[in-house]
Amino acid sequence: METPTQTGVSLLDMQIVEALLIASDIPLTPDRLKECLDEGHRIDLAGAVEALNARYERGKHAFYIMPVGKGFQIVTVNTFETIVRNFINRNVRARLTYAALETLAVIAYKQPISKPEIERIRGVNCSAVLATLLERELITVSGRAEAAGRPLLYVTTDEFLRYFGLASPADLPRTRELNELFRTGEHAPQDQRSENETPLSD
Amino acid sequence: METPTQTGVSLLDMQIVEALLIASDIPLTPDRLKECLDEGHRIDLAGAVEALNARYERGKHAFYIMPVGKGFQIVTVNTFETIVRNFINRNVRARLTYAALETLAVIAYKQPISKPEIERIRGVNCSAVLATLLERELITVSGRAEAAGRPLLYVTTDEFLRYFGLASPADLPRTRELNELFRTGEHAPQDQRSENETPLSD
Amino acid sequence: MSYKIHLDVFEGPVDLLLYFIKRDEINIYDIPITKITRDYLEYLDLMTTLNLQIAGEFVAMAAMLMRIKAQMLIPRIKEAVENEEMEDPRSELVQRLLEYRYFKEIGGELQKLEARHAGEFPRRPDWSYIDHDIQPEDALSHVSLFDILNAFRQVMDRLPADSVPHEVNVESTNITEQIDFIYSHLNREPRVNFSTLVRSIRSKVVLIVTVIAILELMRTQRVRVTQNGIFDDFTIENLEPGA
Repeated sequence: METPTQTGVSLLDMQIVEALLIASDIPLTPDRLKECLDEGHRIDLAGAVEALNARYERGKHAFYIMPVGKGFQIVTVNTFETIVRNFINRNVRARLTYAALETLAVIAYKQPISKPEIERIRGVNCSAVLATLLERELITVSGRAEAAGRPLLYVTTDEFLRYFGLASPADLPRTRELNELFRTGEHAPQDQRSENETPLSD
Repeated sequence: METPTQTGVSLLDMQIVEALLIASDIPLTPDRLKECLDEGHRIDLAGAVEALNARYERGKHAFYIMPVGKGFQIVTVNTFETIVRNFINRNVRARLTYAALETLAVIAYKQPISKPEIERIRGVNCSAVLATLLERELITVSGRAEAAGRPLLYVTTDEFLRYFGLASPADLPRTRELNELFRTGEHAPQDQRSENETPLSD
Repeated sequence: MSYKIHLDVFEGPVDLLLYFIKRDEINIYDIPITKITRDYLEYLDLMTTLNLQIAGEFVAMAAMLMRIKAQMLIPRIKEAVENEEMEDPRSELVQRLLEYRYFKEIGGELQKLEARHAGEFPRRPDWSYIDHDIQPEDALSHVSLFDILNAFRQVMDRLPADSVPHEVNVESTNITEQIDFIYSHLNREPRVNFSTLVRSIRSKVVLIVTVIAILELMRTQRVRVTQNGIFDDFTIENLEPGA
């Protein structure tokens, strides 16, 4: 942004649009932009995007602003698609999903446990999640339940312990510990005073 | 990137680093970078970041690359705090209370540390504060202490480093050497407030 | 009068002592224990006068101050301390004050850093332009022990008060059934811990009915329930073995 803009959009407005595009994972639409601005402040979003893109291109940046539906988002230029894809596969795709975490939590606390039992507790089908956890070696099969149909029983692995930095499954935090921690916290996270006034119980 | 780089990092390498930073929501570390590169291709990550930051600053961009732990992450400049907050609906996220900051200081320097130990130092109950810090992902549970009752141990997170703009735990504000302070049984020096004011590393 | 302003701003007893030390420019390594104890107790009095609740830790500190003061008054100890033959009774307190002050200062530094950086928001990419099936909102970037416990807690909280329809028959129960269930344990051994008893129970309703069943057995004096501490598990003891 070395030179003044030629599209009539001010540098400040361009910066605002750029900051919002950087910090958000949803497309920036004219409506969403308007909601963030002070009363009376208007920004020509399409104009700002055009000016920013001209600069990104001139500066040979590795990203640009792409139109998505009625809005815009920052994406990498496709020259770097392979390396970005590689990065995402290694660092993003490998992440546990919340469903996986929840299943893992149920297994960790109730092990050994069968699939029907996990599904009863979670209330949803867990086949795909169990496959992922098995593949990542966070859980393994320990045997079969005595129950009808003799379903497989799952337990957590050493890899699970390593992943969470535990010496043994007995080191898992107890629900009681969390409840204790949140007994006061839940109601007062925003409150300045109540946060530290609880007397020591011991 | 109008002019050639002066740090000896090629334009291509700068572009690769920039692309990965734009595509990532976790810090880009030398290891994560290396994994994505072709055999034999090496990039001086810190050098590339320095060159990129110089350009962002000169170009008055609304973001810069912040060192976080062993890696780097793109963040927006704080000029646009209010507007970005509005956009990403985090306007309720208040600043930390003094009790929370003090507790974080204790955890940052003594980690891994248990709740009883934190409470011994602060002299007050810390349940609510710990709950807030956990909820904001500034601290996390790392395991259990060997001590009686095997209490949970707390450590600071990467989010802690990012939130305070610290490149590493070693960059924590250091008012004086911990070991010196807590060495017992020796004659302590006269009150040395003036020695405390070692400037922050940034 | 200055007390009133500071009444509710102290983080705890150590913080309060540090306030006196700063206010009176006291050398932290040579604390006039008599004076500081007096100031401290006056402050507690003031809190009481104003009907403010005095937390337990303030009382504990008062006890510590009075103990140190008593020790300092014994001439023999005083002499030994001066001749460096004995540790100063104040040293533990000094250590606590120094340690706390250290972290208080760092807390202040962190506050400055927060002011500088809390307004900087990290890049949040949407990867759908690269790959449609990546849903960033589902993916967890870093998972800690705390997250796993929290996930477990949420699953358990979600456990239906009444189970899903087709399981109602299996799950639903009544007090008589749960009394039988309790006896199925008590017939094997004269005592059973509550935690052991309910280990296999996965439904809130069944749990509640079980507790009611225990109360019923207590009321009719068929069992005795004992507990060691307030938050301890309790033990259910059969008063009619062989019944």
